[in-house]
Amino acid sequence: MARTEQQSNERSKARSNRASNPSPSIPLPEGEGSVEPTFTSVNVGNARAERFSGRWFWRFASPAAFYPLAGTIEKLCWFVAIALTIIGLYIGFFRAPTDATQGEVYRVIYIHVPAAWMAMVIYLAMAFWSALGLAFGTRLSFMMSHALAPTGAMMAAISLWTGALWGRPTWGTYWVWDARLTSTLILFFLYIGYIALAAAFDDKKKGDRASALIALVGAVNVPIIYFSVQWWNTLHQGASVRPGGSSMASTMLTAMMVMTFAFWAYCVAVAMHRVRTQIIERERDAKWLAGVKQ
Amino acid sequence: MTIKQKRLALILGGVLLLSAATALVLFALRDNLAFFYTPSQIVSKEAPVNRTFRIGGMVEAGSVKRTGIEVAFRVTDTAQIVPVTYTGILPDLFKEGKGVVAQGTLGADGVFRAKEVLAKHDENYMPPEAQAAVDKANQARERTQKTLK
Amino acid sequence: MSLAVAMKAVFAREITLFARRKSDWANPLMFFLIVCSLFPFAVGSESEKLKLIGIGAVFVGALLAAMLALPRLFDEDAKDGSLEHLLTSPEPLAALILARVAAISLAIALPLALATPVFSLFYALPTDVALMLALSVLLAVPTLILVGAIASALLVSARGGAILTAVLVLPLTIPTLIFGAGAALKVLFGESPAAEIALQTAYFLFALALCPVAAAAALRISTD
Amino acid sequence: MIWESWGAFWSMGGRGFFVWGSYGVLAIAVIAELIALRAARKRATKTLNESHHDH
Repeated sequence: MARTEQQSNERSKARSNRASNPSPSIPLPEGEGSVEPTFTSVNVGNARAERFSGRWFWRFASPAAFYPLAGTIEKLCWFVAIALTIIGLYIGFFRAPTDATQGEVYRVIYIHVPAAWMAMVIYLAMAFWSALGLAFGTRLSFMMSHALAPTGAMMAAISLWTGALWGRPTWGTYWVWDARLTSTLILFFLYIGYIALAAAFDDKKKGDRASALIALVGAVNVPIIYFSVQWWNTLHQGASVRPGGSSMASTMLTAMMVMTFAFWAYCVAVAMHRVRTQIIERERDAKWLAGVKQ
Repeated sequence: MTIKQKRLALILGGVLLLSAATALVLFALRDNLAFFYTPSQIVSKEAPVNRTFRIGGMVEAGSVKRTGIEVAFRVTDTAQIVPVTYTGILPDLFKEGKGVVAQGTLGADGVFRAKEVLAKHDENYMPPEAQAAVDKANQARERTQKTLK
Repeated sequence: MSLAVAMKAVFAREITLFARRKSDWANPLMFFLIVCSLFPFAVGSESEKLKLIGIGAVFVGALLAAMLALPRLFDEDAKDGSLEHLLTSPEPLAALILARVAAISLAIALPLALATPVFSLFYALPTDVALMLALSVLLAVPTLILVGAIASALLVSARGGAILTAVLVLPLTIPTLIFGAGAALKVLFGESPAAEIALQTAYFLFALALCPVAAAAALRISTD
Repeated sequence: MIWESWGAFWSMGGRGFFVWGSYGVLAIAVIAELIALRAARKRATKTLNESHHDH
């Protein structure tokens, strides 16, 4: 924790940046991070967004302002993730009883279900940030979207893998072409497409908007794909957790929910770390970054 | 035509296409699009003959008979019963009184020959004691129903 | 009605190009033929087995063949500079893209659909199944080209466009694949394919409504 | 403690392979992601420092 001093340093720097630039509205030139005039704490990239620039939520649309905030969130989330993982695994393995029909194998759900949920939630979040980025041209929205994608892909892969290992002893097969499995697999493909597309452009800004568009196209298609494969094939059980009640014993449910929050915290922490790395990469010519890390 | 009118025409066209698509989906959903056939459907000859399909239902209690790796059991949807034969290893969750989905063909003798048997797992997770309590309650209810009849 | 005139002009230009350069539609057809003939080598020549995989093999072969036509959408125009005409036109870009997609669909989907019943003979498929499969291909290929318009518009100026297009497009064509092959299977088993045809048509109409707009946005992004 | 012994814990009622195979792969994936994060940050700060030297 030797970074705290540095952190407050960053924060005050960012603040002074904002103060010295009361109407920061210089649009970025084409091409990645090339010749930015002075240090631009460009709050928002286009004129439409500029109108809102006085509102509180645009304050953190600026990478310079968001950088220290992201650092704080990251640290907090690491702490929460580690603590909740320990608590969740303890309850899951040492407090929760054996399941009546599945025996001990059911303990895989403490990671399988959160991973499957995160895979879906992260895609939605990605689509949300992409839409925001396309609508207002905020660079930070695109960065958030990029930062989420690899973790989302990993969560989809983990839920497929753990599902296979759980399915073998319980259903009797590693893989069935079942609706949920298949649509998770397709979700994984969509993540891969997004990541590959974002990487295919030399021009970062173009890559931002192109991948944002494909994230939205995918988001429109996800429900259609889900229903088409549902109709095609289904074996997966109904949802165990529904609004208004759940069909799980309470200790098992507690463990699973604790693990879910741990996964949330982990994903947020990783995304914040990635956003900070991207800010360093993309804003490397901005002066405020000079004092950040040496 | 001004630009505005053109745009309006395009949007109208799009909305028209989308509503046509919705109508088609609604039409399709009236059809029976099930993953498996129930014993009632099979008994009333709605299930396809001479081709592989899936049968779904509950394994009737007390119906499982094993001879070596050959297994015979009956699948029920509480209204009708279809006998099933299967050769191979059954999944862990395969139990009497639990859900099952079997893939195979229906013979002329009315016996379903399964090539694959998958346990259809329900969404209930509970410890053995709780399960025992639920079973007990069910049995008690059945008994009262029988005496009331 | 300058919009209709412009759309007609775009459509006519594409059709003239296809008439002049026959390889543009003949090559996918050749590819389709070769893919269809490969499966029996891998599976064996028993007609019962072939019948079961035939529908899937022919259908996937047609979709892969149609993938070959996607560079035809914007890539070549970007190279010779004629993409500028499309972009600078006062007419709505989405409508012009729709006209172009229509021309390419006609030139690609129609030959593939006509060849489908013929290639179905490899797999000993009954005539009614083969005809159903042809109808499915006729619906599925334009759907793929509509979805492909978004991807290839995005990738006009990107590295490794061809493979990336496949990665982006193919997962999104899964619904049409499920419904199209499902319809042919239903016919094979003597059941009514109405529901599957309805759903496949619905997905096509859905793509028809949304893809041109998305492709227009994509083209503006990548040529910006 | 609901387990009779550590052996019982590791065998998971004979399903240890499936349970620990799941948790193990998750652990590997998380560690791999953390290493990747670290490497990316290092690369970014390195180019940052270089670019600031240039100016």
